[in-house]
Amino acid sequence: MITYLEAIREAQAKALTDDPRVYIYGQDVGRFGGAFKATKNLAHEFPGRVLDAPISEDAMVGSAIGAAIEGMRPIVEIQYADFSTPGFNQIVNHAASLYWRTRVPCPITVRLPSGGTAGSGPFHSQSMEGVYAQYPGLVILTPATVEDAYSMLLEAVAIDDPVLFCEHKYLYYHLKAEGLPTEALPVGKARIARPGRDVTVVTYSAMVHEALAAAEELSGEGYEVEVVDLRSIKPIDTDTVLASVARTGRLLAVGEAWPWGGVTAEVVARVASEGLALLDAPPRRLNAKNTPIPFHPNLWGTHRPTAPTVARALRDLLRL
Amino acid sequence: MITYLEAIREAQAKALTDDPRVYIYGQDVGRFGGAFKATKNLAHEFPGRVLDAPISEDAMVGSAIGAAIEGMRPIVEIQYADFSTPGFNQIVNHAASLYWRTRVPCPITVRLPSGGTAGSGPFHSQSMEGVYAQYPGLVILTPATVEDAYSMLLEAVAIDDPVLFCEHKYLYYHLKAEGLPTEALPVGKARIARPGRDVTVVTYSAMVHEALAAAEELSGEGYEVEVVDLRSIKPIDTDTVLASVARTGRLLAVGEAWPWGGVTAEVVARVASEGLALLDAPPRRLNAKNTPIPFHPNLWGTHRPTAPTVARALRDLLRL
Amino acid sequence: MLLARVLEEKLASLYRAGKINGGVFLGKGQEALSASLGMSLRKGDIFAPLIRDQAGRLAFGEDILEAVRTYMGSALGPMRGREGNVHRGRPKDGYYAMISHLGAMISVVCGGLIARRFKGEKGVVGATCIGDGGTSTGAFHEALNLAAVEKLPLVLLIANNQFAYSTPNDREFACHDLVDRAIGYGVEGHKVDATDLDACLDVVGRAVARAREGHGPQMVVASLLRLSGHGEHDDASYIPEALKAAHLGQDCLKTAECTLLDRKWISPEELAELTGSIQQQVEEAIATVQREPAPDPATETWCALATPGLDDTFCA
Amino acid sequence: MLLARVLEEKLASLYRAGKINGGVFLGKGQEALSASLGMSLRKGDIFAPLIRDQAGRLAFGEDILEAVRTYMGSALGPMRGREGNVHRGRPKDGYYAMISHLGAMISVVCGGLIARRFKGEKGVVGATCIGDGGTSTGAFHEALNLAAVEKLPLVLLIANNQFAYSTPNDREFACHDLVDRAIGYGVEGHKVDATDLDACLDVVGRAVARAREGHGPQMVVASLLRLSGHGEHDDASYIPEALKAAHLGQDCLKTAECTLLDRKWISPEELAELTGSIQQQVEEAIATVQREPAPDPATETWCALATPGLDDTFCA
Ligand SMILES: Cc1ncc(C[n+]2csc(CCOP(=O)(O)OP(=O)(O)O)c2C)c(N)n1
Ligand SMILES: Cc1ncc(C[n+]2csc(CCOP(=O)(O)OP(=O)(O)O)c2C)c(N)n1
Ligand SMILES: [Mg+2]
Ligand SMILES: [Mg+2]
Repeated sequence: MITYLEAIREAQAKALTDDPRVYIYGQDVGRFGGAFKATKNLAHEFPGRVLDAPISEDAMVGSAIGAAIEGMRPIVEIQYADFSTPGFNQIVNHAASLYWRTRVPCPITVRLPSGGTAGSGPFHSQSMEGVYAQYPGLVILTPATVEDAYSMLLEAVAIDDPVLFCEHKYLYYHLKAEGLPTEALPVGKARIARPGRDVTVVTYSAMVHEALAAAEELSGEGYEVEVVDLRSIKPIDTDTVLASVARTGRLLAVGEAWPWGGVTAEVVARVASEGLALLDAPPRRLNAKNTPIPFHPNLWGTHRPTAPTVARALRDLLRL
Repeated sequence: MITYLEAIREAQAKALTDDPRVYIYGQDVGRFGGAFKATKNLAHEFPGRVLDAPISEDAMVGSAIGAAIEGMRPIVEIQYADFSTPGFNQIVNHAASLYWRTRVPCPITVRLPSGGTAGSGPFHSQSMEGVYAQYPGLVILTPATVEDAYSMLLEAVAIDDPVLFCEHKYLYYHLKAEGLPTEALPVGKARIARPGRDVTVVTYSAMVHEALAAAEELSGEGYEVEVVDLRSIKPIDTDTVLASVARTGRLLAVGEAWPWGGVTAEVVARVASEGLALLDAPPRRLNAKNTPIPFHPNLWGTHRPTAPTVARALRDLLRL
Repeated sequence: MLLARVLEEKLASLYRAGKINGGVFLGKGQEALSASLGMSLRKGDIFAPLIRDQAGRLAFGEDILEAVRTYMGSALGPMRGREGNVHRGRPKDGYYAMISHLGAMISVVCGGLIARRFKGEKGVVGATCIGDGGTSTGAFHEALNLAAVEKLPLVLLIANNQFAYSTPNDREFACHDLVDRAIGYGVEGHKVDATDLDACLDVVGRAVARAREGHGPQMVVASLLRLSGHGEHDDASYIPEALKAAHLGQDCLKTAECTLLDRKWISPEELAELTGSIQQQVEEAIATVQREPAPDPATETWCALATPGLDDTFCA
Repeated sequence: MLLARVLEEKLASLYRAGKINGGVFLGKGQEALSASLGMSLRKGDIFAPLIRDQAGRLAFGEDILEAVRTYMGSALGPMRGREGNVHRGRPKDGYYAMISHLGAMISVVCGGLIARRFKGEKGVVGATCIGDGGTSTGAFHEALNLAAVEKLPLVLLIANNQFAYSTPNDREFACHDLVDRAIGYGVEGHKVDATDLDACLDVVGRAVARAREGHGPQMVVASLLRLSGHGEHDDASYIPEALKAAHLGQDCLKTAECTLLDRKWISPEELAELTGSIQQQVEEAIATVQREPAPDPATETWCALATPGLDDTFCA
């Protein structure tokens, strides 16, 4: 059995083995193996290629850009996605624009441990993928499975563009698989995580599992819920989403991020504008609440969507 | 005649006059009067209350938060919205969360000279309102008229929450009014900038004027286009948008920002989910292209929506 | 500082018993320094403590109930279960509540001091703390520079505990001594051996006094060692034994107790009694908080704005 | 540097004639410093020039056509009309293209040097420039600190032209001299009077040599005055006349010319001839570029990714 977190470690080990241009840079990633142990033993196995960074997110990302210009393929670990804000400028203004401005690709991978866990509070729980997705020039991956955590991280390193790899902290230990995958869907393709014919849930990352649990619950009530795992939120595989809505006629977009804008708005807007005729009922969204992410598990459990609230939203939608 | 830029200066002068808690902080805002002269003479008229800041956006915003905690009402001028990225963390994580965390309000106004002008290039042209709008705890104003530039800036200073005041650089000199307004719609209310019955354009800031020009063009072709000026993009006045779509049955959302997410996605998603039955045709969006903002006027003029491209999108939509 | 130690050890044991949500971060070994700052400040000053400042918080006037309530997520705590552990304060009382992003509080304290200056208040000091690791943030630099330009009465205490999480000083900065940074900002710099309470009281007290008297920002660089993990989940095995055994590894609390006993300012019996009564105080606080209600999602406002009328109702 | 001056004066006059889109930013008065850096670097080094480095760019090997094409937005220029004025470079040749955000290039050069180290390249230097104002950015601090920790062969040239746009030094920092910051980073610091070409060649050359020889990051703080507005839209009326008249207000180019003439290394006739031929070269470049095509929106790819297959087609 291998966890989502171990898959991330294994992908990095493989990238370091296969490609001498890869190195890892981040706070405590070296001998310590990272705050979450995503780089455990890598400094030892790959001497000189896994470097501890000072608490300088701007310079960490900036230096990765420079190294990429010179042909390297850095992986930057940000300790929590929330702490990418001091590095925001280098990501959105520099990495994202480099190729377009200069014709020199910027193959950096920025790993963003994302999403909430109980008791983590407002600054160790954020899902920033939708914020970054507004910027042109970035590829944004949001793996929901152990297999995708592995294969998409390898792809991220291989892609010639800056990739934000939004790995979900809640899945780190909760999610296990039999082993590492030998093949995978390519980045840019969504996955039907569960087929169904009555309603489509479009979601990604940890929320895929809440949606699957809700689907299971509703199957007991006679409804077949189709769950689409976007896998990457930039690009979004709009075709797969539309094809699913064509089958079911109903859409619920679910995201763990805040309700204004973001993935659920983009998905609903695309379906409304490209697939209005497919809809038998108004498309719906379910997001986190519009406040910072609360510390106490009671509040946190209400703040983000969960299987029961997804199920409730689905029942409402099926009744329409 | 008073320009949009002068209205911003006058609003600041009035805020400084009326409220001793107001001060202005920003690069070159003092004796020099600001890069765009939005604070012209204010340092002289209000000695000690208009302070030049070092090139330290993080500390500029951070210090405003501290002053707000102590009861002041700072106005921070960021030289260009694009340069708010180094201050991003203090805005989205600190100012936006302060009241929710501590019950102490954070009445700061951050002025963001936004949007493109010919020849300004990728880093002096950005429209970041949609990025900030994803965060809970912020109020985001996007005035499209001289009157709103004045009245909404005064309101911004009076609001007990952090306000991002996205003033459009293209409108600074282009837009003129007879005088300063004596009354105004409150923040949170959208405005019907032009009534019509065939199709609704929902937009804000500089794009209101492109939409109005397109509406004028289409009126020559027999179509009555209704233009809704959102005025604030957080909150969005969804009721006014829905009421307009109820009248026209058709929706085009237009924004100058990038196409993924942002205001147009949010508007379309809201109308699709709350007003699906009102729609006689698929809702459409028109945004800037999905690349950094180009320097050359030829490219820039194609990158952003303009009256002709708005008109074209409207014709397509009216034909459906 | 004894209270802080006892309180934190109790929190750590609650953590081990699985009774705390989220992490527990101790200031063990840093109490002399932190308490000296808290004690040097006055009511009316501004204080933005950081992770390892339990002692300073108490010395500045925090009720231990506030600490326990925040750690345990009581709805009656100052953060109402919205925030946890070290992310607490009462800004209206000059006691600011940190956000997690290192370096962010320094400019906020600067702004507080600018406000006080606007209001004509004299003799106010604003103090905040940062670790060796936090000095690498851009926020640290921008804020300290701003303080220097504005000649603010800021006291910035840098607790160099040799590690930022697992990262040793030599991966964090390359200057000989962090106090060498003072000259580059044009602020006064001080050094102190923070295993020694007397030294801390003296140096920190002097820095606070200098700031209060109008000599501008004061940077105090303290040498010490964290006598715990980064958080209680961390066994700190990366800290070399030799370092723990060396001068820096001394426990400031033990040293202070010995001094008191040596100087006969306190008798062993009195010390034992004091410790006992403090322990009881902490036990009582925890017992109280354990009976308090958790926050109730149903009665939460779920509104981030001070102006509810401006909340985007569609997002509700 | 003469070429840079002539070129920039021509660009300024084109700007005044309304023939340039966007702003024009001159390095007038900063040529001696900038050229010294460009001349001290070698092919294979990394150079990330900033706003006022026309002289350094040329000395590092930039063809004046590249400059003119970028300013005039020619489709044939290195930035293809996508970027303008000073935002140009050819990163593949070690000549990095700045983004506008001040301070951002320093860490990028650090990363370039880290890459060179990974590849085992020896004797490479990476250089970049910043103004007095740019030193207040968090990016400056984080990057210089990173360079010091990694002991990178970075040369950071700080052109203290006394103003950041209109903001004088005393609103930008409070240290006595910016070179006092070197010790706080653990890097070597140098000072130079940048009105004097000889001094610049000497000090900058020495700093580059020290970096190349493995002595780690070098910070050079140059004193000078900008002899133009911030951009050509700005009359710089905030610069006091007294300052312009003082030593710092000297024109490094005039001083250098006088020195050459004094030392009889060049005759007045030769200088006039040189100036004439340079003027002609610039005129020709401008005439060439004026005949070149503007970028065509219809043939633009409108794709920001190096992997077009990953572009979000819905956004196209
Ligand atoms: C900007 C930012 N990046 C990363 C972190 C994650 N983080 C929390 S504490 C810590 C180490 C802090 O070290 P130091 O400043 O020396 O303080 P100490 O823990 O030693 O007291 C890190 C990296 C953070 N809080 N903020
Ligand atoms: C982060 C950031 N904030 C603001 C600006 C706007 N800006 C451009 S140049 C400039 C002044 C720069 O002064 P200095 O660094 O001294 O360089 P100089 O112009 O004197 O050469 C400012 C504020 C910017 N480019 N980047
Ligand atoms: Mg430390
Ligand atoms: Mg300058």
